[in-house]
Amino acid sequence: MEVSPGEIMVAQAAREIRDRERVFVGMRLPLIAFVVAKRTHAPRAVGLFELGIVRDEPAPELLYTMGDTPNVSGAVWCARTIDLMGLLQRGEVEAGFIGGAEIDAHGNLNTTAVGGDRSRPKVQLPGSGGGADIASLAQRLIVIMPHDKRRLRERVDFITSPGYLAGGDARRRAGLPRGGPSVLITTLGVFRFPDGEAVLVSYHPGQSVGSVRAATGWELRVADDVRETEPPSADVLRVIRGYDPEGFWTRRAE
Amino acid sequence: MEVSPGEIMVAQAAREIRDRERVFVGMRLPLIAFVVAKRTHAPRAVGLFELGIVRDEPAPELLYTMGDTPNVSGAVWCARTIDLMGLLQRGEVEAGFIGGAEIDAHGNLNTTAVGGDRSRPKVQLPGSGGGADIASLAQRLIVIMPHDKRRLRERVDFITSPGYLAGGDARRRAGLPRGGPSVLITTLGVFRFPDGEAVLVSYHPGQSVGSVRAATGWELRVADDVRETEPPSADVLRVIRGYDPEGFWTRRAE
Amino acid sequence: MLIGSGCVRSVSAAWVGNVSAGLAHCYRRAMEEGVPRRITVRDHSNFSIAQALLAGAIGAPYIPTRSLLGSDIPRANGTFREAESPFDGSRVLLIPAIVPDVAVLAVQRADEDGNAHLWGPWGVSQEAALAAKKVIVLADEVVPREEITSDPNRTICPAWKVAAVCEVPGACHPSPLQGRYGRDHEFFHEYHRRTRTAEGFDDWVGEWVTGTRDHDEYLAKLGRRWEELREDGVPSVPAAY
Amino acid sequence: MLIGSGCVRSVSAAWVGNVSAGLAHCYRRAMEEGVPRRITVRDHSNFSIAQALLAGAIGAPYIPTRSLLGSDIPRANGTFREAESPFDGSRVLLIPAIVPDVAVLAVQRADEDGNAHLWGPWGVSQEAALAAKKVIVLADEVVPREEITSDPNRTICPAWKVAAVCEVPGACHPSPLQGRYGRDHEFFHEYHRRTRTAEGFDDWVGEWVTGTRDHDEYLAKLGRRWEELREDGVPSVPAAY
Repeated sequence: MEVSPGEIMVAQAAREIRDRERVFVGMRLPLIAFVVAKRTHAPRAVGLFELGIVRDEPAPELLYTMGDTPNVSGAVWCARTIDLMGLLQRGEVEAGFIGGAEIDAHGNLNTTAVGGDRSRPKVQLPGSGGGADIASLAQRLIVIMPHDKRRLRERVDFITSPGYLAGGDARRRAGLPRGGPSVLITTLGVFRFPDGEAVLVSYHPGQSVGSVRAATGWELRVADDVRETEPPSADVLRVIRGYDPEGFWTRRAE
Repeated sequence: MEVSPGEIMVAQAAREIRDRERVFVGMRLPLIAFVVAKRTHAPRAVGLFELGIVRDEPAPELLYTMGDTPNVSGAVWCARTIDLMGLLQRGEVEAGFIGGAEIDAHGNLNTTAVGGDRSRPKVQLPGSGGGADIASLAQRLIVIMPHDKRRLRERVDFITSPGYLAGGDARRRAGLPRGGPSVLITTLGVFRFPDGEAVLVSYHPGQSVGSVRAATGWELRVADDVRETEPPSADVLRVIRGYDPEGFWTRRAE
Repeated sequence: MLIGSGCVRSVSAAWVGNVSAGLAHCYRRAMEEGVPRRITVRDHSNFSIAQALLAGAIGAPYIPTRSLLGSDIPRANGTFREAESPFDGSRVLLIPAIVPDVAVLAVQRADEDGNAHLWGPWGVSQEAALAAKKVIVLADEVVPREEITSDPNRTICPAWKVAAVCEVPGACHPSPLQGRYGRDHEFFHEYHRRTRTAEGFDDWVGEWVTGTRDHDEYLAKLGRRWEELREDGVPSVPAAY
Repeated sequence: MLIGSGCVRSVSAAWVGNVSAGLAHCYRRAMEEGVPRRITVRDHSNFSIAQALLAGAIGAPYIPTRSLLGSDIPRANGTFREAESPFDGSRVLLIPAIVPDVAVLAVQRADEDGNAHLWGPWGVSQEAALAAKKVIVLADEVVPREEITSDPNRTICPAWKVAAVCEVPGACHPSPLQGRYGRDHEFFHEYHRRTRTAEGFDDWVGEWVTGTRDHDEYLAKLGRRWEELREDGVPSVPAAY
């Protein structure tokens, strides 16, 4: 079976989690990345779910939502949202995952609305959820999203989740205590934010700098040592496919 | 057995609780007053204990502290202090009991320190506990304390629990949202605060306006219809003596 | 569904969507086209709404936070204020209290007085209940008082706030209730497919809401599907009081 | 006892005393006479200390309250600020966060990782644990992980904050621990009588603190009195997860 973009993204996302870290885990790919990390290099990582669940072992079966009953069984703590968001605000959460409909080169994300004005948008999106809080307060933000020109934009229509804002020290000046995107993982490649602006550090197998540039809405910056994204190892693929055997999240058409 | 001042105070305090009210209950005499009220005219009153206990039935046995295990058994809610104080701040608690070492004619109470300055007092008292919060935020405050000239003073050394402050609309001007003492029950008599200042409305059996005046540190105001405090009924005495059979709280020398 | 039926004028929320399925069609139609009616929205994040309810629950006028500084949410929400902390001059965002008229809580068990036990993730349930002027409890099971008082730490709010206790088994369907029943993923997906158009939504409501007399009939209509969702759960190790 | 032994420089508290017995003699001596050393005190109320710890727990710089306006506590405390609510101009008192270096929690049961279950009134235990930089758990019983995960709603704070789990049966004596042992009222009264003088306090410490090798010896010294305090408790009706 060929490796899917979803699987490459999950493998890369898993690499971003370090052992013993506390991680705000989202659903879909981030959850699977957390499972991969736990079962490979980060066995003592701890997962936080914003509705109030803390787990040091991932749920044994695939979840559709974080409130699914298997995600509660075996949890070490069932808390309130405010408890976990409070620990996040205290700086006790090293990493958080979020996705978005749109992102700009400074890592600002929009999950609120596209086009029109806020009271009458062209496309109404679901909103922040915990995304804006994780983006504001986690020590490190890991962003995962599908890659196309309408999503990686020069300017997003609405900053739901603050990245580096206008760049430079704008994030600090706005009053945010820490954090900002450390990586953007898309269906085509991987970006880092060395000075608060996205730089392509790798393109996935089958892609190139050119194909990434063609699908990116801002003027692409490319790292000197850009290279192909490391594909998932056989071990990692086994974990991914064991957890999501039907490819509901990792092999779906985005 | 003669009726003790403690028993008269408890009976009067019980009369201050109305049916279905939420009442912040202290230990000692207020607890027994709550028991009496529940078993006589206020069967649906609810008791709140500041360490985080809500009961709609009093504990079946005498308590020494509100954390005693029998006060938890049978509780309807074991909460956190902040939950109950929060409901108090919202205005959901009709009445609260407190005592104090000193009180002035405007119902301001001192339970912090007497004499000297705050950093080196003559007598260091235990402090507010929840008293200052109950005094600040309950709809109605019921004060119970021993009566003597050193306790009912022209001016208290430290306002721990705000009463009507300097009188008039001072309480409202300070920013307190409601409340203030509605009654002061002492070992000698009962005061009300018709215009934010204590007025003697009754003296206990065996006392007189003169004996109360002699033991009061401020210039006594007396109600036109001052009379003898209604003694506890036989029913009420039975409840008191059934709950505190050895008179640990109701017959101790103060 | 309330939005799709035209029962909503204004929404204060961190997230509105069909988890696991996609965007919420009724919400989109209302916001994008004013169908069936225009609604206004006050954007929140999970933390800001939790803080607004916490402030409401403890009677605080507002709670200061560092979250959302630099986000467009504060501007879109319109009720927050930026300020400087008087302690150190740092920038804070003040989230004003929300005091709902009613909070609706679905719980595993409650007694007749409204003392309710909820387990599983509490989310913002407790803050919402404490902040609200009154609470409606949907209990999967109404139990004797002694079952509640056997474990008072599990009580979620005081009974005096509870205006009604309704025994409604399966009240959360298609969402789950821990230890009682799992999530009906396919029901969410089917709802998503069928409500793409306003006509489809009306059709769906006609079948599942107005087309069933009460919740019993709704569950009977689910039939075996409902039976298959039921879970027995694993009993907790008791705490001795 | 810490004050009487000269181990305390400063106290932030709402109440210091010997509940049911009377004033705290060591505290009085320290404040009134500087014996064995002078201490400073930051006065609080139960609500203000709960709010300070809640602010610490959620990482808020402060929480505004209406309590204590007009009281002398704010002046004596020295860390609060009066301010106007920017929403309606009303007066509020801002209580700054407290972030303790360590919180010590006594609980009924914990696993080896520090996941701790506490039941009975929580007081400010949870806020203190979440606000603190680290937590020391005194567990009446160390239990297998499965006992904790069987009931995750009872967990009081995340294990990553717990620096040490100590299995110390009877850790709360003479205070009670719900479902395990009752309160030793007479022990409090005896302590009160014997610590009226500094010499009496030293004598008491020599007998009960430095005079016992460890907590086992302390309990053995209590002997039958300890046995008589033990309670079995009534098991809660389980919650199925």
